[in-house]
Amino acid sequence: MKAVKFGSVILITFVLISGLAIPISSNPQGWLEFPNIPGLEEKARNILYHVPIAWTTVVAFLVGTFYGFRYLKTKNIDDDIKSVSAAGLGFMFCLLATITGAIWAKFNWGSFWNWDPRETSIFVLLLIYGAYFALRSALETEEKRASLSAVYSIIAGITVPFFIFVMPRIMSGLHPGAKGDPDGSGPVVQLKMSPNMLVIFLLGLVGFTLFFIWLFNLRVRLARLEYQRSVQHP
Amino acid sequence: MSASSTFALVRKDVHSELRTRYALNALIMFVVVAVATILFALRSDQPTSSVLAGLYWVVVFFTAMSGLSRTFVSEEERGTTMTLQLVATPSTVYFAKLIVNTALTFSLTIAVTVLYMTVFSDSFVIQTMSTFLVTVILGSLGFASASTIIAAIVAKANTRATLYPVLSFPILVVLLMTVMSATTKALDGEPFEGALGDFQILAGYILAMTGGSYLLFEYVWKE
Amino acid sequence: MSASSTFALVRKDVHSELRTRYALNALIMFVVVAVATILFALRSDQPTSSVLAGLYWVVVFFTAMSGLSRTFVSEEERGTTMTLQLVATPSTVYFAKLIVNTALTFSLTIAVTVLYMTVFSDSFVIQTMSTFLVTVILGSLGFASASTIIAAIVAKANTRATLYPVLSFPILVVLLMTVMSATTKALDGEPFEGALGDFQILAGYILAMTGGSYLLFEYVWKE
Amino acid sequence: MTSVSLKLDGVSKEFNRRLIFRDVSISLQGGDTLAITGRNGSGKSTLVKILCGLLSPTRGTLMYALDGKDIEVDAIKDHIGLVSPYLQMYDEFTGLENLEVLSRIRADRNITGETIAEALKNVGLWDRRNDFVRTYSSGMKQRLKYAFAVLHRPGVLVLDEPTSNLDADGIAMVERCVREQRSHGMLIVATNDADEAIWCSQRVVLGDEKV
Amino acid sequence: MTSVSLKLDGVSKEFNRRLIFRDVSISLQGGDTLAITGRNGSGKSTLVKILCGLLSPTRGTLMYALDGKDIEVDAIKDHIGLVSPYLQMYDEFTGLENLEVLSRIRADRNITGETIAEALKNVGLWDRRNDFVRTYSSGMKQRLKYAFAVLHRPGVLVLDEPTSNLDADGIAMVERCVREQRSHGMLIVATNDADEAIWCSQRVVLGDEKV
Ligand code: HEM
Ligand SMILES: Nc1ncnc2c1ncn2[C@@H]1O[C@H](COP(=O)(O)OP(=O)(O)OP(=O)(O)O)[C@@H](O)[C@H]1O
Ligand SMILES: Nc1ncnc2c1ncn2[C@@H]1O[C@H](COP(=O)(O)OP(=O)(O)OP(=O)(O)O)[C@@H](O)[C@H]1O
Ligand SMILES: [Mg+2]
Ligand SMILES: [Mg+2]
Repeated sequence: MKAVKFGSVILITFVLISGLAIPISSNPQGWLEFPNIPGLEEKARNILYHVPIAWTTVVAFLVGTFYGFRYLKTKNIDDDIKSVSAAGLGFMFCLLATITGAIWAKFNWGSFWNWDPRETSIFVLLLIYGAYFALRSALETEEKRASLSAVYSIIAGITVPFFIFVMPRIMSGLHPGAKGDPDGSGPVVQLKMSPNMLVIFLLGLVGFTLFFIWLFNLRVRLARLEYQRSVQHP
Repeated sequence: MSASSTFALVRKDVHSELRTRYALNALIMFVVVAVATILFALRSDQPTSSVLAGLYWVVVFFTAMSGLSRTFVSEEERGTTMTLQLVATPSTVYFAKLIVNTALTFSLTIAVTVLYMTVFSDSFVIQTMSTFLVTVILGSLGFASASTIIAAIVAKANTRATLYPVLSFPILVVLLMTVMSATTKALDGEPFEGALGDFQILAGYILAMTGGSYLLFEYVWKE
Repeated sequence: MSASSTFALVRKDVHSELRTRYALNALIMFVVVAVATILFALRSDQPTSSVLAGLYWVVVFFTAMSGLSRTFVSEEERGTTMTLQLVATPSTVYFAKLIVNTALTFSLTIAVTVLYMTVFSDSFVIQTMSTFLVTVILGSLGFASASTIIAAIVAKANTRATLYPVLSFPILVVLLMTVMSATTKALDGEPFEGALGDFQILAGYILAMTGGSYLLFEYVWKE
Repeated sequence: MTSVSLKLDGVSKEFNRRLIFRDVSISLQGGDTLAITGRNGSGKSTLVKILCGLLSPTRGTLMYALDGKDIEVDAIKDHIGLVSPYLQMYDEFTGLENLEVLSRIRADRNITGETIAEALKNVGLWDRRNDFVRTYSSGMKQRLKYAFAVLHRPGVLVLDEPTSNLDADGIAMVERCVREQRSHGMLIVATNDADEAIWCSQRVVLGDEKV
Repeated sequence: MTSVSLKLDGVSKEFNRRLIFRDVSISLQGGDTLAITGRNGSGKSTLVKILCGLLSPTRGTLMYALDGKDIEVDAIKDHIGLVSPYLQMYDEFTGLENLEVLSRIRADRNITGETIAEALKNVGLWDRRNDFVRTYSSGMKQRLKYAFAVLHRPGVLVLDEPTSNLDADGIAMVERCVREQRSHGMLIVATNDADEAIWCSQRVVLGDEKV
């Protein structure tokens, strides 16, 4: 876990600094310059933060659902602790992705919010998390709370593929890859980034994922301690 | 699950509803008030077909939210859940409630449609009837498939009335967008083929939801 | 009726709602969901002020109805009606529930207003603040006064079931139309005087409703 | 301490034109004790509700007097303690909170934290005072109803099916409550059980009509 | 007629980590009778729910066998008759309709109009069969639960607080049911009342843990 902790800190710091420091030029030379992506220009730097965070949100959601599923099989309360810890982190990353995305959108597309399919889906993901926690607080018995919220997260999970694969195809949107996009797909999807940018981007993905793993581990340990304390002093 | 006991349970629910009119009354009131309000709000405007289609499903959504959860909540409140657990298997209960909810939603859409056609007689004109019919049928099924299991969850929680739409909405967004898009096409007179994509999504959604709920229902239903 | 016991009953209801903050969670989520649904419906359009005003009150209406009716239904369902009858006079109960419902509706309108102002930042601009404020206050009172008695009747729905939608529809529609018209005026920047007529209707409505309910409440409340 | 007296005069009750009982007349003073007995469905609970002013009789009158002065039925409620299967506590509050909240609504200033604590200890729920009533067992709920009923030392204690759901220890507690009540006020018990009817000196038997 | 046997092995139950009972093991055959006793809140009703497959134990296993073959807990439900305060009939149906509807849902083909009529007569509700359960008195509701519980001549009859709300005549009816059940199947009674525990030859006492 130490390796994860330091790895994530180092990677994220590196991505933060290099993402901001490396100049963008229309004619990139060597490793220390980014290419100019038409339509994004300086704003392209956000790809390095926004996208890894959005990615981590999805990872957290999947991890939470996975442990929810495990809880239903094992009825082991520890799985519920893991599930709710992942959901809490997912909610946090989801907020971050929304904020970074919304700021980006303001400068790129002119307004904070446009109901682009991906914006819609992240909004729905926020709602799912909100509903998940509202449900948990409305259930008193521990076992019921664990199993019903697990069921809810799985049912919600069933809709996720629809958002990822289906929605962008039926709605017109602003994200690259949406219906009606002339290019078909954008810089990340087609890996049009220059190699140096790609490396930093991938490092960002790894960094944020490790960051999630570290936080997840911390929260689970904390939640276990709290659980044990409440067993001793109910 | 046996067909005859599922059917007996459906009959019981229908019979009980006709007696108490609990859900039915709430539905009628909500539909009428909602349509009247929307009519009043749009009074001076000539709404576009996509706005009309949107509002059509908004009315269906909120009305359904006030009625569909009764199926489980009323069992729970009156303490008959245990009685039912004793005489029926979980899958019997699930399918019976699914059928009841589908029927309820379907009659709801019919009521809303009739109201809309009389009230917005110039702007709510269904040009491609086949598209509209399929949309309404698949839409009712989709609504019911997602909200039946949510109703079962909500019945065990404390703040049922408000929690129900909160839990259902995020799950129903995909469905809502799809039926809205298909309804717009029906109003705009696009040919039936134009909505095939939407129907595929709806069919996939219904299958995934019903299958998932069927598998998970036991965990919700049993203590 | 004594002020201190009315107040104690209000506190009990508020406490019961807030204690675990689950009701609040659910209510907030509900408002968000309602606004989001409407946003979806209107996604592509630039709604006029009367549409916005209408939808504003539709959201308040649906949220209020799903929350307010609980006040009595939940007492009835859990069999605590008799307990309450034993410790409080009918008028104490009526005024306590009226206060709770007014407070709930009022906070609801605030929440919806804030959401609307952020979400429809270009089209939902309140130009005559005084009109808007008075509308929201009178509207909350009106909603609460109508829904308190309706809720009391609904709670006994077993016997009066069929009357319910018939009763509530005219009662609520008059109110909705009036607040919508006043809200439209506030959005359009009409001077305060322009809405005086609406306010008179609202005030009369509230007085008639509260007075009538107060007199009728005993019959509804006692067996 | 106030002394309550009660007069029921020619009371009949019908539900949907089905006669439940006819022409019941009762007159009770301060320390009187009354048992209401009769078969299942003979109208014991119905009569109890009428006596507490929770249901109006179809015919006949009910009058209460407080220290000799006639008072409204609504006003007598503050002097009644009732235990009945039809009376429920609030599920979403704890046992302690239920007692606090209900006395506050009753606006009874004599009730302090100590009175409540004592009542909870008497019925054996002190250890569980902070648990939600939702999680109580059937006997624990019945005990809580006793704590609530005697909290304000009512002039009239009305018990409908007094020992249902209770264990031996709980029945002993009920007997304590009954003794205590007889020492300072009126007691009315509606029961199927002859063992409980002997707590009372007077008796009304319902149910000459068919079930 | 089928013979049911039951094995409960080291069963414990916790609610929110509060231990209710620990390590209960029971083994019953065809004609066995078992009384579950214990103080209020000791877990009798909880154990009853577990035995009927309505609640899962926190630890331990429950196994049923039918004529020697192990079967799923879900499948045993058709062979169980239960009377419990936690089991309610449908308020908005009449007594007769309740029995009809519930047997139809259970898809039990052996139950005819006559079986139902006989059950209603046995519990003394035949005259009131067409009244809504909503208007039944507490004892009448309890009687209806008996009619439902023994309707299908279950292999296992489980009674939680068997005589609550019943008058002398009702108790005689319960004793008839108990005798009848002992003659052909298993009987489990959860009660606070020593008079009822003597119906059974075996006994489980709960409640060494604190209330
Ligand atoms: C809050 C909602 C979001 C906003 C406002 C937002 C905004 C943006 C913007 C402005 C871009 C640059 C697009 C361009 O290249 O022209 C972008 C790119 C991207 N966003 Fe988002 N985004 C949001 C949510 C998400 C989510 C939830 C995901 C994925 C799960 C995501 C994944 C991406 C990806 C992969 C790109 C790079 C696309 C490309 O250029 O190939 N975004 N986003
Ligand atoms: N859903 C629940 N959540 C938490 N605790 C519960 C729940 N249900 C029951 N309990 C607790 O479990 C214990 C046993 O309850 P149970 O109803 O089984 O008791 P019992 O022996 O039947 O008592 P009684 O004689 O009063 O009916 C009680 O302490 C009760 O508070
Ligand atoms: N709301 C009602 N509508 C119609 N009939 C009713 C209603 N409430 C009670 N009854 C009828 O009145 C009669 C008396 O009921 P009540 O509950 O008073 O009986 P009880 O003597 O308390 O019986 P038990 O011993 O079973 O509790 C019963 O026949 C019952 O069916
Ligand atoms: Mg009674
Ligand atoms: Mg019990």
